[in-house]
Amino acid sequence: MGHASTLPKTYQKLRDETAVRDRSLREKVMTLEEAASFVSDGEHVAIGGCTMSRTPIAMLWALIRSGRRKLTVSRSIVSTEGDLLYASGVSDHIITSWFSQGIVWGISQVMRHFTENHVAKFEEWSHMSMGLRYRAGAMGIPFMPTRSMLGSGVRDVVTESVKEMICPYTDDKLLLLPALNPDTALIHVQRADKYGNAQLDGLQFMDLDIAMAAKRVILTTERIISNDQIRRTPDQTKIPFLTVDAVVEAPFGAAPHECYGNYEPFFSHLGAYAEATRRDPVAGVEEYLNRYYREPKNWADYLSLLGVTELLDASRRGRSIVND
Amino acid sequence: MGHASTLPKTYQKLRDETAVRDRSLREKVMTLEEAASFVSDGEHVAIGGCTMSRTPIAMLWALIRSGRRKLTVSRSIVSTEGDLLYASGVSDHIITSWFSQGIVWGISQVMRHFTENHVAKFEEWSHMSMGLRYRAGAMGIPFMPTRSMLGSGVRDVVTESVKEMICPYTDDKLLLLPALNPDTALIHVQRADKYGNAQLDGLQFMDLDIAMAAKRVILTTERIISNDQIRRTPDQTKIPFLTVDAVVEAPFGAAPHECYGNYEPFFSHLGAYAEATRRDPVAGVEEYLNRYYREPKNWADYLSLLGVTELLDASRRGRSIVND
Amino acid sequence: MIEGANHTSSELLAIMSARILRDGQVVFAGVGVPLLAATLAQRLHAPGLTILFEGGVLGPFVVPGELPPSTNEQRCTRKANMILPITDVLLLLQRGYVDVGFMGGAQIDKYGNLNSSYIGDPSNPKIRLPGTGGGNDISSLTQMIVTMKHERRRFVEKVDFVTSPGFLDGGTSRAEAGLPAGGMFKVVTDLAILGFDPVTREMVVEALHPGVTLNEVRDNTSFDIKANGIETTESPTDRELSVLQEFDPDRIYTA
Amino acid sequence: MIEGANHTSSELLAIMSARILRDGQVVFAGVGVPLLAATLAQRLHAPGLTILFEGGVLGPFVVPGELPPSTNEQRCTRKANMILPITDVLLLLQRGYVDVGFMGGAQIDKYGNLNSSYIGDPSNPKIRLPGTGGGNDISSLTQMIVTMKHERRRFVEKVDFVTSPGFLDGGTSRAEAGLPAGGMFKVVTDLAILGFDPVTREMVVEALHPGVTLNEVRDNTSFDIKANGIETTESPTDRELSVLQEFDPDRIYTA
Repeated sequence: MGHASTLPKTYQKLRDETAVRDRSLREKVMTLEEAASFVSDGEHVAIGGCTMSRTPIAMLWALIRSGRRKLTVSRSIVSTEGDLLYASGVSDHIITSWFSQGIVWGISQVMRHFTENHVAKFEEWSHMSMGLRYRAGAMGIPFMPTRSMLGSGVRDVVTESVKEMICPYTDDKLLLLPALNPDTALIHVQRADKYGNAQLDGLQFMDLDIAMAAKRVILTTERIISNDQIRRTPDQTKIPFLTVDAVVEAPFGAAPHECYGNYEPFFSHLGAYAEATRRDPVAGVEEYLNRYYREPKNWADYLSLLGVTELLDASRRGRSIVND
Repeated sequence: MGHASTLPKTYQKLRDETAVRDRSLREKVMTLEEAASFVSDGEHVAIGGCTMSRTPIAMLWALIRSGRRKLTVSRSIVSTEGDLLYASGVSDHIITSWFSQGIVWGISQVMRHFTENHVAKFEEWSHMSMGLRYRAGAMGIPFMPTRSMLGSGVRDVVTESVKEMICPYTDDKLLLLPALNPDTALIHVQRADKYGNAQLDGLQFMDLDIAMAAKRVILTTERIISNDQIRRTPDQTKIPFLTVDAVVEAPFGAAPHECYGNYEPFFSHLGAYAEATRRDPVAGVEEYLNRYYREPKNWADYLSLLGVTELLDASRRGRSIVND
Repeated sequence: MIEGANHTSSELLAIMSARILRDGQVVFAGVGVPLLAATLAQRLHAPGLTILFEGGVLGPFVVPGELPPSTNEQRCTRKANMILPITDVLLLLQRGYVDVGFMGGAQIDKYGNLNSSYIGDPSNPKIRLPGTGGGNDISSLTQMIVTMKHERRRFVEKVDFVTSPGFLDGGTSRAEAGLPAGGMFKVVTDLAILGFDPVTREMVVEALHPGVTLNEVRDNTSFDIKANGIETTESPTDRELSVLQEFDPDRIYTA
Repeated sequence: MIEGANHTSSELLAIMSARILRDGQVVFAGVGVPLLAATLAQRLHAPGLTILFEGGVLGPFVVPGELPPSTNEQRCTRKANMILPITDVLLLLQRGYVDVGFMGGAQIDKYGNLNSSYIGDPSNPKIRLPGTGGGNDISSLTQMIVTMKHERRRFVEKVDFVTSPGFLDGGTSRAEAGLPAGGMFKVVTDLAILGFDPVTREMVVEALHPGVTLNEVRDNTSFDIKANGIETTESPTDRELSVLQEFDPDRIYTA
C-alpha cells in the first residue's frame, strides 16, 4: 500500500471526485467508530485546529483504536497528537509547519525519536504556505502564488513539490504552492446541526479552507444543535453542510487540548505527558497510548481517566473567555 | 490628467505604498466632506456592497457634491449609483460584472445612453473574476489563477489585461486574473468604532477583500460604537482598523438602497427614479442629481427629501430580518 | 405558446423548469424565473433542494410575497443555512460543489452560448445589456439550465457575443478552451424543452409543451433544429400555479 | 552576561526588546519572550502598539498571569480587535500591513539567517527541531527583531539550515531571491543589541548591555563581528521588571 499523493490533481479528477459525493441536505449523525471507518489506510488526512486548540482528539482517538496505518497527515501546527499518530503507527508522514508539544514543554522527544531515526517523516512547509495550499485546494485551483519560502532551506527541501515563475504582469519572482486536497478532513467545532452546518466561535485557524478542500469531512462537535438554530444566525455558519459527510457529538472532543469558549488545555495532564516522554520517549508514549487510547471502553471512559476535577477546571478556565 | 491603471503593481511598489500609511490605532472620525477630500481626480475607487445592498450612497453623494472627475470605479455589481457617477461626470469608466438598476426595473437607460454613445466605458468582467481580482489584491499577489471566463467573449474584450498559462502541475489551461488594488475603497457598514474596526452583519459581499486590497479605506457606518464593544466580540470584526483611513457616521448611509438588518431598499423611490430615467435618461438623471445630490444642504436634508414615511417603512422591513 | 386563461408564459417557464430540478441537488439560481422555479421545486417535489444565490447565500427558504429585487439583498437570506462572501459562494462552483446552474438569457445560439452583454457589434452595440454578473462563472463551471422566451431574435445561429459559454463551437471545443466541467443541460422555453446532442453539442428539441407543434418551435428558432424522440410535457397543475402565485402575489417575476 | 540579583537573562531580553518597539507599530509576535516584550511595550511606552498573533489575532491585550502556551489558544484573544483565520493574519504580512516581526531563534548566522529546523545535516540531523511555524513567513515578508541568548553555538558563521531568511548571502542576495521587502532589523541578546551593515548586510554590534565588553560579545560569537559606534544600554528599571513579573508571575517564559 502506497502513500497518498499530496500534489495537485487535474481539474477533471477533482471535479469527478466531488460530483459523486452526496451533497444533499441529509442527516449524517453517527458514532466515532462509524465515522472512523470512513478513513482508509494510506489516505491523506487533514486535521483542523492548531497546536492545542480544537484538535479533533476524539476522532483521532477513534482512528488510533481502529488500527489505521500509513496515513499521511497534514495540519497547520502539530502538537501532542503528532506524537500519538507516529507512535501508534497510524501515520508515518506528517506535513506541517511546526511540530512539538508546545514551547513551554520543550522539544517533543517523541517527534525527535521517530524523525531522527528515520522511522517517520516530518515534511516542513511554512505556516502560511500550509494555509495557502489548503486555500488553493478549497478554491479549486491547482496552485497559489506566494512570496514566502523563497531563498530558504524550507523551500529547498520540498523542491520536488514546488514551482517558481516570473510573474507575467510584474516580472517579480513567485513561488507556486501546490494545492492540497486532503482525502479526509477531521474538524472539531463547538456546535453543528445533524446535516453538518458548523458554527465556530473564536479562532478559526485553517478549518474553513480545509473543509472546502477535502474530499470528505468528518465533524466532531461539542453539541449537536437544531437546524433551526443554524438558520436563525446563518452568518455564523462557517462550514456548510454540503462539504460534510459525518457528524459526531463528542463532548470534550478536543480534551486535553482546548475548545474555544468551552475549555482551556488540561495543563497538568499535558505536563505529566511531557515529563513521561522526556524521561523515555518510546516507553512514555506507549504507556500513554495504552492507558488513554487502547484501554478505555468508550469516550466517556477516556474522559473519566482525565478526571472530573480536571474537566471542571479546564471548563471553568475555558468559559472565562465569554464570562469573565 | 490620466486614468488610474488597474493592472498589478510591482511588489516593491505595493509594499512601499502600504509602508507609508499610518496604520496605528488612532481616532479617524470625520465628516463626509472631509473624507471626500481624501479622493483625488483620476483615481481608482472601489465601492463596497452589491447591487442595492450596503451601497455607500452617503459617501458617493459627498464625492458627487465635491466635483471629483474621471474616477475609475470598480464594484461587484453596479446599480443606480452607476447612473449617477456617469451622469455627474465623477466617473467615465466603471469596471464591474453587471450594471443596471435591477432586473425588476428593466435595463438602465442611463447606462445605455452613456455607453452606447461612447461617453463612458463599462468594462465587464465575470462576477467571480471581480472577486478574485480584489482577493489577489488583498493577498499581496499579482494574479489569481482561475477556470472562469475562458473561451468567452468576456475574456476576449479584456484580452490586454489577462494572461493565460498551462498549469505546471496539472497541464490544465488557466486564466491569470490581474490583482486589483484600488486607490480608495468606500465601504458602508452597520457599525464601526472610531478607529475603523468594522463589524458587518449578514451579507459580506466582497467588502473584506476590497478593504484589504485598497491603498485607502473610507468607512461610513450607521453608528459609531465603542472600541470596548468591538473587543467583546472580536470574531465579529470583519475589517480591521489598520486598513482604514476615515470613519464617518452616516445614518441611513445606504438609502435608498438597503443596509442588512437596518432597512430594505426604498422601493417606491427607486421605482420613481426608474420611471423618470426611462422617459428621458439624460433629463431624468440630471433632475434627480439636482434634487437629491446638489440642492440638499446636508445629509439630513437629503434624508428629509426621501421622506420620513419611506424611512420608517424601509426600516420596518429591514429590521424584520432579525425581528420577524 | 400556450399562455392560457390560467397562467402566464413566465409561470409556464417557472413550472416547467422547476420540474427538471431533483431533490437533493445543489442549484445556483439567478433572480426572476430561476429563483421562482427553484423555490417552487423546493415546496413541491424537492424539499431537500439547496439553493445558492450569488449574493452569498447557501440553502435559504424565500418567504412568500417577499421576493428579493436581486440575489443580493437580505430577502435572499431568509432561513439560510449559511451566508458567505460573494467570491466564496461563486468558488463553490469552481470547486465542484454545485450540481446545476439556473438562469435566464437574452440570446442563445445553437451550441447553447448565451449573450447578455451586447446586441450588435460589441465595440459599437445597438444595445448595451447589463452584462454577465455571475452568468459567465456559472456556465463556465457547472451544468446549466436556461429558461427564456422562445423567439427568433433570441434563438440565433451565432450569438453576437459569448457572455456565458455553452458548448462554444460544438464538439469538444468547450473542454479545449479550458472548461472541462459543466456545459448546457436544458433550455426551457414557453414552447419546448431543449437539450444538446452528446456529440455535436447542437441544440435539439426534446419535449413540446401541450398544444405546441414542432413547426411552431422551428418557426421561432432562427437556426436548423433537430428533434430527438419528442415527448409532450404535462400542463401546469393548479397546485403548481397556486404555490407560484403565493410566492409572487404581485406578479413581479410572473407578469 | 549581566544576570543580576534582580532579573534573569530572559527578563533582560524581554526588556531590551520591548524598548525597540515604537508606539503605533504593528508587530507580529511569537510566543515566549517576544509576546512578553510586546506586551511590556504596550503597557509602558507604546499603548497604541498593535500585536498580531499567528493563531489569528489582531490587537489583543494579554491578561496578566494568563500567558498562552502558544500563539494559538484563546488566551491570545483577550480584548482583541479582531479574530481572523491563520492564513489571513499571515497574509497581512504579505500585503505589507506589518511593521515588524518579532521572534526567538535557535541559531543565527552573520547575515541574520535563522535556523529552527535542524541541528546538523538536514537529511540526517543530530536534532530535529520543531520547524518554522510562521517564522519563515514573518522573516520573508517583513522587518525582523530576533531575541536570543548570546552563545557561540547559536551565533554561527553559517546556519545548518535556513529556516527563516535573513539577508541570505548578504549584499542584495535577499532581494534577488524574490524577497524585496523586509529583512533583519535588530538582534537582541543578553549581551548586546546587534544590527546589520546597510551594504554588506553583515551583523554588527550596535550597543552593549551594562557591564558587557565587546570582547565578551566576540567570545560568544563564532564569526568575526564588527562594531558600529557602540552605545551602552540602560539597565532594566524596576518598573519594567515589575510589569514583566506581573504578566508572568509563574516565570513560564522568564525563568
